[in-house]
Amino acid sequence: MSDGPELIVCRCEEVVVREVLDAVRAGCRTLQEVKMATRAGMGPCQGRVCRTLLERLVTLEAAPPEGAAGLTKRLPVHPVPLGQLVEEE
Amino acid sequence: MSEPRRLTLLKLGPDAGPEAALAAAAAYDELEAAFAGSVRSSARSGRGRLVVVGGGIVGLMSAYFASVRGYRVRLVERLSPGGAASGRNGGGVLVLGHTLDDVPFNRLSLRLWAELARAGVASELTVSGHVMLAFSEQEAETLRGAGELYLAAGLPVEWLDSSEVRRLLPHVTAEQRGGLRCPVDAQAYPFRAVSSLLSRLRDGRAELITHTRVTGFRVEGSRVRAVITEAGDVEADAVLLCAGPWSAEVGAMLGLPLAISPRRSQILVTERVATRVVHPFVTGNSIYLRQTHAGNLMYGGGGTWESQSFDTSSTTTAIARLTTRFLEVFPAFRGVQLIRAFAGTVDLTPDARPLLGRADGWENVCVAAGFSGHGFGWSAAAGAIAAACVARALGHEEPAAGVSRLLEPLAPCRHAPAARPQVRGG
Amino acid sequence: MRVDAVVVGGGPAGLRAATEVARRGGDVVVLDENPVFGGKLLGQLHESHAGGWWRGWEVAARLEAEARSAGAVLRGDAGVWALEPGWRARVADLLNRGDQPAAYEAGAVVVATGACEKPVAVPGWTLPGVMTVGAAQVLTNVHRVRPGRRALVVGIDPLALTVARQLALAGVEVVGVVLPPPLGLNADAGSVRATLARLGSLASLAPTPWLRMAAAALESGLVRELAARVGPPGGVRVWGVPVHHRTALLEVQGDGRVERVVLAPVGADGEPVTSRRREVQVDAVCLSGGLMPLAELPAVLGCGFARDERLGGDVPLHGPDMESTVPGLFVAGDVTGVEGAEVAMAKGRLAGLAVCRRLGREVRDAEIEAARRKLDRARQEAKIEFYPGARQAAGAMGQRWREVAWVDP
Amino acid sequence: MRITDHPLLPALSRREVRFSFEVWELVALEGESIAAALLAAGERVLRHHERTGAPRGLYCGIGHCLECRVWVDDVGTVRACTTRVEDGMSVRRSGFGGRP
Repeated sequence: MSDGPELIVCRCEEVVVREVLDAVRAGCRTLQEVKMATRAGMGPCQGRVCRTLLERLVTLEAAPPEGAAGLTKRLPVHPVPLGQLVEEE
Repeated sequence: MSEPRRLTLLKLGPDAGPEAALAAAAAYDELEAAFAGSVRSSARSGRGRLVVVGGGIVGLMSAYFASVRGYRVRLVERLSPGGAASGRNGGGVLVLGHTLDDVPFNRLSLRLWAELARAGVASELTVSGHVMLAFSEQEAETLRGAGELYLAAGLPVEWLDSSEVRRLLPHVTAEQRGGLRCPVDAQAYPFRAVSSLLSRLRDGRAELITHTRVTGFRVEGSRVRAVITEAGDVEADAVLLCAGPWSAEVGAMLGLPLAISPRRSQILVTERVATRVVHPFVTGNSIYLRQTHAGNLMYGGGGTWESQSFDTSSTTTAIARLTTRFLEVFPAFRGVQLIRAFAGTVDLTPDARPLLGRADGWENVCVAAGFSGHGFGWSAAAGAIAAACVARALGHEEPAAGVSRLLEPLAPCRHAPAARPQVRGG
Repeated sequence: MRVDAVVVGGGPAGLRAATEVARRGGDVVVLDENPVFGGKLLGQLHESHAGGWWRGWEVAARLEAEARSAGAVLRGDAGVWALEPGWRARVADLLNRGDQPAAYEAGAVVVATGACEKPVAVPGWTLPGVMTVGAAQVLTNVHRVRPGRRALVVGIDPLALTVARQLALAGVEVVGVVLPPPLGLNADAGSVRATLARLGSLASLAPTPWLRMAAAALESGLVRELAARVGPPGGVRVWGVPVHHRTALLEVQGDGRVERVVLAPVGADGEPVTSRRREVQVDAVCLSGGLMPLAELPAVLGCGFARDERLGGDVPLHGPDMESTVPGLFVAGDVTGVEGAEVAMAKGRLAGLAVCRRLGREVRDAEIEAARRKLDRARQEAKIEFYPGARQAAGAMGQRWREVAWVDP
Repeated sequence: MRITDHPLLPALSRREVRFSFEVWELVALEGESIAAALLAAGERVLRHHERTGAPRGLYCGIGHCLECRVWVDDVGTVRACTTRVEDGMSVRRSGFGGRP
């Protein structure tokens, strides 16, 4: 059984297996490049759910270049209401 | 503490006057005559091998326009194409706010972005307009004055009073004192623009050598013969340096004194909200902001926290400061969630104008860098002009005298005396 | 606000660490995203190694009471969105109110953020009614709401079986526990052989001869191969729940919500026999892909990490006193390897003592030694190993710490 | 969907609280999450995907995946799985003009 092409990998942005594989076949070699091409990992969870799936999917298809980082983890580590971020007096 | 300068993008100096504005209008006519329609492929081909160093948006655009002009293009990128500030920026394709010297170039860029979109380069380009908001009577006065000059420079602008601004931006604060609107300014989605250019280039227009570092140049007299990379030598009839903030480092390999310094620029992005709650690009209160086609709100801007380095971490100070300013403009969004902070490195020059043209001392080396935080918007014009500079350097085309005159102030080595041609690593 | 120590995460490790600090006179605040404290303990219900039932919420209540009476401040609905070395914890009130400090300055930080579930991608997994086993556990045991009337559990591992049993106890009709779709991107969660390996660790808890046989099969690759092929074709019952270790879920279907699942037997080659697919009516599907450490704060800080699948994935590299590679940043609980609540408590206690020492309070070597021994003992006594070999992996951390086996966070 | 008789879980006595979801007035039990209260009322669809409109519900249950985010008036976006329902709370599937 193949990895169903229409299977959703990134739930937040509804990115499916086919879109990720197309991106890899078109030349994307890192998760960052796949993200740029497909929006996978750009939703509110910022890849917290799909990161491991994307890593597997991309490495099944192509070897990433040496030393390539996966999806970066950045601030804020989880979503925060803007009202909680205002400068203190 | 002194009041920060809050008219985020307004770069008109005190000496900007009607004459300069009229000159800007005339300059645009020259550029338009020379470059309008240049996204379309000419019949020429086999003009020679161009190696573009740097796969940011300017490098990609340059590769695109050079391939259209008939050059065989190879592009060398150290990491991922568009992976630095080219993919992490506000997406503005703006004219309003620029200096009168730059206005003609930015108008050209706006036009070429639209031509690219029609030619199939997908970028989510939206002619959404751009509003510069005033938060004091003094700022309103400054903007109204600027509006007169921009009109004279050929840019359509109109003044909106506070209630008109609220009709345009339903969630904006009542505290604003009106705004200057330019209806033709546009915005695009950097990820899509980069991805689309990449697929167009890979589609037979250019060879992309990514995740590969340039280590030096092989030269012969005053010509570069090959770009030396980790993956071997890439033979070149001409070389174009488009390495953004890394251009100084690459230029140094050829003894070029490119006066570029890196500076961090931070951006924040929220969860998606209903699309078009903010339609135009908005600047003011020391920030810029826009809503993407997907519905995310993004905001960023300058500030005192910026570092003179390649550090692209996000800082809590910037997150707090930018968010405070954002909520001052749009208090209604205080319950919306921030989902990500990111940062890119912009390539500052001493006069905040790009280094664009042939490099002193080298017959076949051109530079397109130093866009000082506006590289994304500039990139279409930069690519078209850089390709023309290459054609001129190789003796294939002679540009109109008017265009040459406009490019003189952008000479890449203008900020420092050109060293004797020398080479490192070759 | 200035405190001596900030603890991020109010589960067993965080509460235990805070209690140690507070008992020695330290000002300590525990910050948790949830309004209630106890973390994963709150939903836990399984037989304990001491006999009888492990009622996690009772343990949580005791830990919370101990922390409070020692003087620790517990703040819920508090999302720590950034840590700055030195230290400062930036905190958001997730209910967007403005009556609490937005930052705490501290001399040390304990990150005890626990673990989260690995995803299992299944066609239809975004339909309402598809949830992780962890979500099902919280709904059932904390909120007392059934995730559905008829549920399928997907993924055969200790947590999945434990939750399946909890669902059955709560009156949910569990139609079965099956394998996830054998897709490449679900890695070995869908493989019969890897499933048997995982189940081995449960054999001592589950009164099922077949499971004990499977555990024995682990000793030999050949026997494991055989066991994968010859297991009871109709599946087995574990705690009364039907476990079909040779049946895979192919798809979840429904119009706007879960209505049915499509299942198929898995052949000897590991591929589903689609000609024998069948539909089963359910209104909930609970997915289990195993747990992984939730270590975003250490990652953003640039901590060293070590990857070890026996611990659930990437864990912050830490020394014998639970200090990470960033001085003053301590880690405790499942974030340092998925080993369960009792081990987490022991890690928390050790981290708490180490924090006190870092803060300049007197902690005798013997106390640290005792805490380390207690951690060793907790590991030996732990009845469930979430991943085979977790004990050895945790033991190997000391070696790694010395070698500094960095991987990019 | 509520569990009222369980062989091992102790009985709870919880006060009723009233809240609204979209246009419906609902009753919850104090201390339970918004997601649990809605599920007890038979509602699994917490929001619709912003682009495709596909219905979404509770997924991870621990505040990690953000699938269950809903809009609470005067508060903003919250996670229905970890946010306790409160008396008088007005919960909606999304803010700023509803589904885009």
